[in-house]
Amino acid sequence: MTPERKVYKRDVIIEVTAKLMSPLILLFGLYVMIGTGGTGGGFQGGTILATGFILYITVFGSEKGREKVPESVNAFFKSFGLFLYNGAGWICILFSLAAAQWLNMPAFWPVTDFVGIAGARSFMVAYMISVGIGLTVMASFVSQYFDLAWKEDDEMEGDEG
Amino acid sequence: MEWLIQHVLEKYNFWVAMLIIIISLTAVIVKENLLKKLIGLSIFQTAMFLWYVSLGDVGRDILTTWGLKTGTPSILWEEAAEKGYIYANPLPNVLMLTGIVVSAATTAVALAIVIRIYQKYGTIEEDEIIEKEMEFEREGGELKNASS
Amino acid sequence: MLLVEHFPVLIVGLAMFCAYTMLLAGYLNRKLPFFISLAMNCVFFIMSLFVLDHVLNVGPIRYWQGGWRPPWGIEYVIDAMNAYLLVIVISIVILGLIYSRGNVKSEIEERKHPTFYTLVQLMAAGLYGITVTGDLFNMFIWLEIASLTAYALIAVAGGRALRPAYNYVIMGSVGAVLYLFGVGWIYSVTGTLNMADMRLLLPLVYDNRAVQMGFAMIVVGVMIKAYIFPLHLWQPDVYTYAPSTISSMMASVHVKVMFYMLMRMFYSVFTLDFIRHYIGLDLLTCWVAAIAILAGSIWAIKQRNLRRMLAYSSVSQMGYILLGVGLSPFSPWGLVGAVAHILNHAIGKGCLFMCAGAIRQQEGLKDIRDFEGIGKKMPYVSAAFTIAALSMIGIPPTAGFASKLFLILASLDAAQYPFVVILLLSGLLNLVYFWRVIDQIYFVRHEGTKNAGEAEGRGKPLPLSMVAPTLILAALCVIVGIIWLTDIPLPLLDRILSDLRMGVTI
Amino acid sequence: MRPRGMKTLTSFSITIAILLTALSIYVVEDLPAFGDENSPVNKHVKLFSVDADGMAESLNAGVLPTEIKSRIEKMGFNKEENYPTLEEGNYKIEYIEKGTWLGGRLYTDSGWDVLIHEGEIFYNEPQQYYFIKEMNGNLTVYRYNWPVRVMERTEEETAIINAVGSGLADYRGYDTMGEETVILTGAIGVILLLRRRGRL
Repeated sequence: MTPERKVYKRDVIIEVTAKLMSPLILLFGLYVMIGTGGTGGGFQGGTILATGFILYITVFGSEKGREKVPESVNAFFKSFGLFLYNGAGWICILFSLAAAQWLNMPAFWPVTDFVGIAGARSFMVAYMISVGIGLTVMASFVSQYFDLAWKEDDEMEGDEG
Repeated sequence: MEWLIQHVLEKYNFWVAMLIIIISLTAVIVKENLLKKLIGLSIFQTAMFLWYVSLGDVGRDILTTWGLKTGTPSILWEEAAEKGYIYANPLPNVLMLTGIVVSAATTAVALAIVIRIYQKYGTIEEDEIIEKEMEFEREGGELKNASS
Repeated sequence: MLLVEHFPVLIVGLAMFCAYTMLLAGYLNRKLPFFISLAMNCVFFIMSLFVLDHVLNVGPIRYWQGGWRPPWGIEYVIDAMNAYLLVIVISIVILGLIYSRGNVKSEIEERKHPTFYTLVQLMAAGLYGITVTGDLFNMFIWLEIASLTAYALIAVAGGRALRPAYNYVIMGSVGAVLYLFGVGWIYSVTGTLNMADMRLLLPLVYDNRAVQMGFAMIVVGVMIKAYIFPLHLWQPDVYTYAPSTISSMMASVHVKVMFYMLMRMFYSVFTLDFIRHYIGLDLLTCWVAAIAILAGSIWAIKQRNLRRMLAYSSVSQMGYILLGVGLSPFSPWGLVGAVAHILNHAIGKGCLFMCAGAIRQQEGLKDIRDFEGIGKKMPYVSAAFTIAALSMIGIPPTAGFASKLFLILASLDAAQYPFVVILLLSGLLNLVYFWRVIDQIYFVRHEGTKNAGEAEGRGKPLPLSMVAPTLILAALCVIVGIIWLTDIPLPLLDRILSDLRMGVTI
Repeated sequence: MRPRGMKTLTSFSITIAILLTALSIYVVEDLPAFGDENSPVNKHVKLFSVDADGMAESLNAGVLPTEIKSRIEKMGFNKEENYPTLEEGNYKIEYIEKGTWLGGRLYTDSGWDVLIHEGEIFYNEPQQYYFIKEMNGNLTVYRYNWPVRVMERTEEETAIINAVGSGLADYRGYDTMGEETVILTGAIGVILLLRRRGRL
């Protein structure tokens, strides 16, 4: 499975189907991730998003894959997901002036005024926490895929510890 | 005989989990190949998740005076009361979602280490690695390692 | 809610916040993550002092995560034991970070520094999480974070460190799963995951077999993590080949937090009378500890590599703490000894591993036999090494003496005289293997011309950022040793004894 | 370290296998049966039982008899341990018929539910806490566990129908944050060990 640079064969059928399929997989992953009513939650959505990217990277090789998923964007999504989740807890303390606990979501009073206590909780879970989990899981699994599955080419020259 | 029914047939989830644990522990101990040891370890973790989730399952299919009493996943739906279903306990499922993630991350890091070992020693058989280490030791001094 | 009650959750949450920012800052420039981590940990140190002060004066902090009452949500319980350990953990992490400034440059390539510091910060966050939490499953998750980062940080040294890291992954994961299995047993019988709630519900089912097996699984799982004698096989290789900052941080802090989990299980979940009446474990733990003390010291004498010797001496020092815990059902001095030795060993062993790393970096020497003339070449580091070694042996003014004194008092109070003999004997064994190194550093002079110091300053001199932590820790050894003998820590020890439900005061 | 021969390894693992089977035979008696919905995990845990000479009337009148109250306090569920208190105004008693459905639970026997104000910041209406059942002359007191409150209140408190999702993200949301950090450490650990090109 490790593609030497020279003998990399390209197959039109696989590439066209991959070009067609991965956006659809990403769309389905978004549906699963956002919102609490439907199937699955943040984690399952994030894994489906990751498979969308992994399909693209497997077919087009790690260089083209790196163009699509550059390293800095990948690391940004890893941290941004957890900023969202941690931030959700942090906001509850800030907005309630240290009256509510870490993840006590109704304390986020702008949302609670509109949709009430239970609505505030489901809003925060649906949009801040699920999305946060999904982004982190997507970015982490894609970056692990790059490192574990793709042997980097320059590694051929010297055996570096 | 009565002990057998009461403690083995009614609690077969525990026996299945225990069997898998014994098999996977022997794999972890006996197998010389590092990857096979790792596979044994992840089976060991999966057996743990199996036992936990089976704790939360409810509703054996016994015919009670209110109709068949069966368990249903813990997603609230209206007709559950009329049809006589009981919701399963969500807590073990929640805990094991986290446990699965933990075992996935541990396997990822362990695989990274196995790849590094393969790059370094050229093999992932435990005894060949030990021989290579002893060779380097006889050559004198620290294993020549580019980075340190 | 007082602001202080939010501090424990802020310490853990912000430690993770800081880890994510360090991951991103690594892209801006390579130096930034270290400074972010150092600054945030100093802030946490001040926060933890406030928490300790609040706990001692007002009372334990009970913090409901997400606003849910304990049996339904996760609860943070900070009593005197937590706050005391939190202060130690944060201060040693800060000193470890300062030490790592110079040490990591020589051991790990430049490109890996940002991720290295991010993982060190995540390990610190995991350790803070374990000390602070009051929920059994939450403790498992923080345990996994702390050990997952430890696996990766050990393997980063490459070369000889890869196979020990792999062994540690296997043993550590088996230990964590055994802990989870034990928690599953007691959960299946009581139905709650909250420690305080569990303590109230367990007495109803003390003679239940699932509870006994759950206790056994938890203790074995945590003993693997805290490398107590029979289950310590992964530890010596790991500490010898890991990067020296990681081995010093793990030896002084990582293992103390794992041992704190064992103490929390002994005192706060399965209270002492479960251990006394239903399992009769108290004498058994004492004898396991005694064997650990002796075996660790004897193995340490055999070693030639300095860090492997320190690793085996850590195994025997963990035996001291277990002996303190084992003696606590008989006399309160046992727990006092265990609590004191957690601090003393953290300081002493951290300093010793840092000196070993410094010697290896400047002189490139690992074998004890060729340590001649180091006293002249590296005066400060060898001075710190000697003070810390004296503290480990237990010479009066230093910290080690205080904890040995408490342990001997405990075994006398509990009329267990064999342990007094073992403690004194192990003091002698410590003397043997530490003095061998000190003697080699200062006094051994070969007759040949070699002692003209021709290898003067072979390596480049150490940066101050590496020597300062060793000196601070060595000074701390002496200061803390003196403080233990006065009655300054008495209110803290009384609170710890009452919070862990010993029911007795000194 | 000489590699141990295959024989010692297999014998070591066989001893562990025998030890584990013996241990599981010893333990299996006290385990809850598979799928039993009244086990401590799924519904309530039994606290104590007391002989009911005249308590049924006072329970129907909605007053907790002092003997049960003092017994609960003595067990530890009192103010110092940060539990909801059983003073006069703080609790309510409801009688539940046999066979009613409450929170996805079928009540196979009738009894009294003691509902207590939990004292949480945003939810202060009473919560099912204790369950008192009359069985052939004596009253047994149970304490409700996790699923009862979550199945009954998840719709009302968190507006999330999927109780696993609400348990994951809301009731035990802090666990999931730890879980995401575990994923992040896994990814960074792999980067640290394997990555050679790229900036990080």
